[in-house]
Amino acid sequence: MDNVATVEHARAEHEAEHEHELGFWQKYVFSQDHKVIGIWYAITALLFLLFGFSLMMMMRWQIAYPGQPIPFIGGWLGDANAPGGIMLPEFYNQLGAMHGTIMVFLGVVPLAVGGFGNFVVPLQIGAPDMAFPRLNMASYWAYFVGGIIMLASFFAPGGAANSGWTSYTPLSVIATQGQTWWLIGMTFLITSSLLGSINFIVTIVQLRAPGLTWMRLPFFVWAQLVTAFLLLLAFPPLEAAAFLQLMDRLAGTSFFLPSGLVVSGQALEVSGGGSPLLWQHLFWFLAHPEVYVLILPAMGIVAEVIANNTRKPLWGYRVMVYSLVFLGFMSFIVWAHHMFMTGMGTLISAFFQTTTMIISIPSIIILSALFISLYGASIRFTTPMLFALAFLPMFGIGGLTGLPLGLAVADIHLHDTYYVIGHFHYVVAPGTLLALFAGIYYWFPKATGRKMNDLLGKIHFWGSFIFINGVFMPMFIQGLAGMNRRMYEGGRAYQHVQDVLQWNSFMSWSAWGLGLFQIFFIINFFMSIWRGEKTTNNPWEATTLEWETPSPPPHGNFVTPPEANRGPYEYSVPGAPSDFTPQGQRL
Amino acid sequence: MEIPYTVETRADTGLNNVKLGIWLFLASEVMLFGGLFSSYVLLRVGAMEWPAGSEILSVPLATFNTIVLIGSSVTMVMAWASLKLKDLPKYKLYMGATVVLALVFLAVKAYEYGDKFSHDLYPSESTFLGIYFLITGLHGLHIVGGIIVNSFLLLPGVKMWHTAPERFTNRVEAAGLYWHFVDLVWIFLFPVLYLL
Amino acid sequence: MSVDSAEDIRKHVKIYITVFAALMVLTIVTVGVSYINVAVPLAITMALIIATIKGSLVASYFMHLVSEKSPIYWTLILTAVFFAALMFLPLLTMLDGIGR
Amino acid sequence: MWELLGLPPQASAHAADVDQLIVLLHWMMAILFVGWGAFFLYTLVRFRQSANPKADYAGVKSHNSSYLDVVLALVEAVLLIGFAIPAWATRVDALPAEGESTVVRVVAKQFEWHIHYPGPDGIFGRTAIDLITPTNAIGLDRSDPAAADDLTTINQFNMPVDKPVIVHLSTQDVIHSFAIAELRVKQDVIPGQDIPVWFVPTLTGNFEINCSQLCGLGHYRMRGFVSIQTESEFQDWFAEEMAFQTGN
Ligand code: HEA
Ligand code: HEA
Ligand code: CUA
Ligand SMILES: [Cu+2]
Repeated sequence: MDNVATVEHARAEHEAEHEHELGFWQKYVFSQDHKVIGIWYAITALLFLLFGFSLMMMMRWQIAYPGQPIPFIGGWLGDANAPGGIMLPEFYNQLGAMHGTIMVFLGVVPLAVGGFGNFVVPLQIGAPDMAFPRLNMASYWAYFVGGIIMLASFFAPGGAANSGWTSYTPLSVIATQGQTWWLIGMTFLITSSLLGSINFIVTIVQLRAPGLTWMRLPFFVWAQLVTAFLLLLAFPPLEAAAFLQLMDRLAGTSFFLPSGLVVSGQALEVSGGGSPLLWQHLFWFLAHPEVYVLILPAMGIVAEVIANNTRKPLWGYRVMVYSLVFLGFMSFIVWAHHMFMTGMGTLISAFFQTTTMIISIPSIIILSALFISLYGASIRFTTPMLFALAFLPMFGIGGLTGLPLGLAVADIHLHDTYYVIGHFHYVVAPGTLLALFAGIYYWFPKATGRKMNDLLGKIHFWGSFIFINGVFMPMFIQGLAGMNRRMYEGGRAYQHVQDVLQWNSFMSWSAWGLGLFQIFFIINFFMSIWRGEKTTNNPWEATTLEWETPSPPPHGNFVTPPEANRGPYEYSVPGAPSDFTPQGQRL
Repeated sequence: MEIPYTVETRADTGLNNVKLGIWLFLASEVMLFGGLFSSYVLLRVGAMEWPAGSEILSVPLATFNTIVLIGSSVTMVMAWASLKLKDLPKYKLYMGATVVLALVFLAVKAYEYGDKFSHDLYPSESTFLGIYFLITGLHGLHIVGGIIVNSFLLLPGVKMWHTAPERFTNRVEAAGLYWHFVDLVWIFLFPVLYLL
Repeated sequence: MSVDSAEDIRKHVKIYITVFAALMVLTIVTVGVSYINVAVPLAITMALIIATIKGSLVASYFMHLVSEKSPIYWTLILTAVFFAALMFLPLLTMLDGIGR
Repeated sequence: MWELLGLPPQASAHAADVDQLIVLLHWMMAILFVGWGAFFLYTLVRFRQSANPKADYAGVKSHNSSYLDVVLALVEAVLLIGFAIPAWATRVDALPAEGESTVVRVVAKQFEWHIHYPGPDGIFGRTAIDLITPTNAIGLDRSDPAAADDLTTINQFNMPVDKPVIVHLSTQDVIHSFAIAELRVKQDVIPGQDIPVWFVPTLTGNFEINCSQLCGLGHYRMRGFVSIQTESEFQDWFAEEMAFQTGN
């Protein structure tokens, strides 16, 4: 397979042949090739991440300097949102809800699953494509339409949804029209994820190359498989909930409205008899598994990068896989730990506290295994490795701070404070986001045939790492002091948080600093697509199957039919000629 | 490279892609209707009062519809069996019957809806009617989807029989699985909404 | 399923007809039972039991679950477990609420 | 240690229990973080490529980490069974007798807290939706004899110290959350439900109710004032407020 000349030749031939078959539209826009779709997913998702971050940078201004006009862009926001550049509470709530929605459903999941999953999984399992290419295209376009609807909702009367990403009823039922758009947008996003997850499961179960048995699958593929099951089985109840809420908003039903509501001194004209908590159950039935959807692919990426850059197999691969599967299973029965404060009795809260403690164990095992994998390694501090290494303590902090939230009594003080915000950002931002960056730097050469610039990458890493901690670490301090989340004035009015208010501006400046350092990434990303240093098929000297095909891989992926003859991470095998033994290398 | 196992089965899993795909889809459908059934139970247990379905809805019509839908399930499975026996005319007959029965079901449903509306019984009337309209409406949409798929397999899609008979049979089988599922949902909907 | 011989299929067809008859009978029974006035919990139990039998018949024979492959069984078992969680945990939470 | 974490003052009898659990958990977290952190940094330095050019295929051979995981699971189990579950049970089940407690209703609406005292008779007057007016926001039926000695206030919640308080929470519109940080009290207020919370205030002073659940554009300013007073101060305040409201 090192016979570069023939490979190049075959590739050129292959491409020429496809140039004839497929016109521009089919090749790039309505492509059914998993690699093109994956790249589309990734770029769309990155743009949404940037957009969601921009919303947050505006909010952070309001939190740090309430009542002062937003500099530079304040004037563009319109009088309905920010008269004189000063943000209104209505607008703050829209931004908050849409930041959460966009980051989770339009940013991280499409990047981690739609982007990386699509691009990498078929390559890693030695498949020519996803099992259902046309379905794959449909799920991208459903995602795209869902995203457009979400964006358009900012222009609806009353603006975008403003009841939090959680859309708790009854607030969301009586909210402005943007909420309807949100629900419709979510329906598209759910459809997209469902189609995608079916595709992933079938692909992984059916299209594994000969010899690629379950225990030879790269950890990333396992992570995607479990993730796909979470999406497949947890999303439909939210879809049901979205239909119920749409009925409440449009057809005048009262599934979520109990009798006797009075809004602004006026009795609400509905039949009543509904249950506000029903929404929370259906929402969290999805949203808890969803948070593992945010983390598992990230863990998968980190495992790949760590194995590659430690030059040794993952420690405890088998146990990691079992933990992963167990984690996925348990994630369906912990959801009500988000609802401890809604009035839960002893018995049922004991159940959910217990399951929550149980679910922390597999995470601990996986993280420990990754730490132990470093022992005895020969660590190369490449850019992807820096991001992957940073993931470990960052996820650790996020995960550990989940424990106090998981015990109802401790949650009394911490629920809906910045402690929660700190907890989950540590897992999703310094955790997942850094892991996703690791993935981008790691697989970029495979996707483009060029490497990203290392210096810019390292600057990006250190800037991001420092500033992202600057944003989120103080959240724990504020949260322990009891500062509430979703505070338009950053909590200014409350006497018990006066001592921790000064952190607000520190955090905001950190957020803008974080934004600044992303410029290095954006420049690096686009520059490297065209100007980056050309690489070989296997620049990282990695073992998994995706590195046995040309970079970028041709349509159909593999020039010679791939097969797997050993486990995924056979690095530094004693007696082997080089420090990596590719999975496909003949025995 | 072609995508493998689109038609033939993979030895270690014993499945082809379509078969696994459709079952996964049905699993998600179970959770979708599960969410709605769960809502129904929660709302009903939490409600002060809950009307008897049979006093508002028409049990005879629904019984008729149940029979129609079960009948269409049988014709569907017979259509598949006919393909297995390489009997295309019979396939067309049975598939045609399936589509016709589905249309009958929809017509009856439309009549029921119209009847409710003409008595000013809208979803906003009560939680019971709300959930009735939502679940049966969603189920109705599934019927419409089934009609579209089955009509396709009956008319333009049937061409594939002559080029790739096995693939075509698999498709019919998948459509059948979906159709039986829609039937199965109705089997639960009927007593839950109409009889209890 | 390509291994099924024509003979097998004919046997299947007989089963389908039998199942059809059983489903018809059970439908009549459910409706019939609903006309006798029994206590509500009993009525619910009976109706659900009959519906479950009917559902199993459809799933087992029309959908060929009696002779399916293990990946599909696993998927469905998983789904059934989560379905049960979805059905009962919210209900139990509501019944164990402190604000009634 | 709870001061170290920056938790607010403990102004109720159970605050120390809540804080104890938080503190214990943070000890566990700190130990884990420091332990693994040290291991992590050690490996990064010791096993960098220049220091260890050839990786060891097998790596760590012992299974001590499994013992660690088991220990962790045990610690979690102890915290759960020994602290968290019993403490929660007292929170939600062990309501004190109404006769020995200050019992009030708190009605939330966008974006105010309405406090309803039953008065000396201990019985809340009837309330009804159709009686709601801008001046009678909770719809108290003044013609009901039980309502004669009832007192209602807006955003001002006074209570006597060292005597259990039972708050019956309800809301007129959306979900709010009744939280008083110093009392370690937080309870979502769910439409259609009447949820009791109880606590024993132990410090006199002025604190705040902060609404902890997003409830609309005024969520951030849905603040109430809490005054914990001595019994006699409270009685004086009550009489004065009563006179003020009925005298008008
Ligand atoms: C990727 C996302 C993600 C992940 C992985 C987790 C993981 C966990 N979460 Fe989190 N959570 C969220 C995202 C996530 N969460 C979000 C988004 C919310 C808020 C939603 C909202 O309200 O808007 C939330 C809220 C939330 C709550 C509700 C809080 C409240 O509203 O009051 C609870 C309560 O139990 C909780 C618990 C947990 C637990 C126990 C874990 C466990 O799985 C964690 C297990 C991990 C560990 C225990 C780490 C192990 C550490 C080591 C082994 C040592 C580390 C060493 C070093 C660091 C050197 N989370
Ligand atoms: C995956 C989820 C996710 C992610 C990644 C983030 C990322 C960030 N979040 Fe967010 N956040 C949420 C999910 C997420 N958040 C949710 C669910 C809520 C609750 C909402 C609610 O209340 O309902 C919330 C709420 C929330 C709040 C609380 C608001 C409030 O309560 O009022 C704050 C406050 O600081 C905040 C800040 C940030 C910051 C500074 C980041 C930063 O880490 C962002 C960093 C982003 C980047 C670094 C962008 C990277 C992308 C690029 C560089 C693009 C490159 C493009 C190309 C190459 C094409 N978030
Ligand atoms: Cu009331 Cu927030
Ligand atoms: Cu959770």
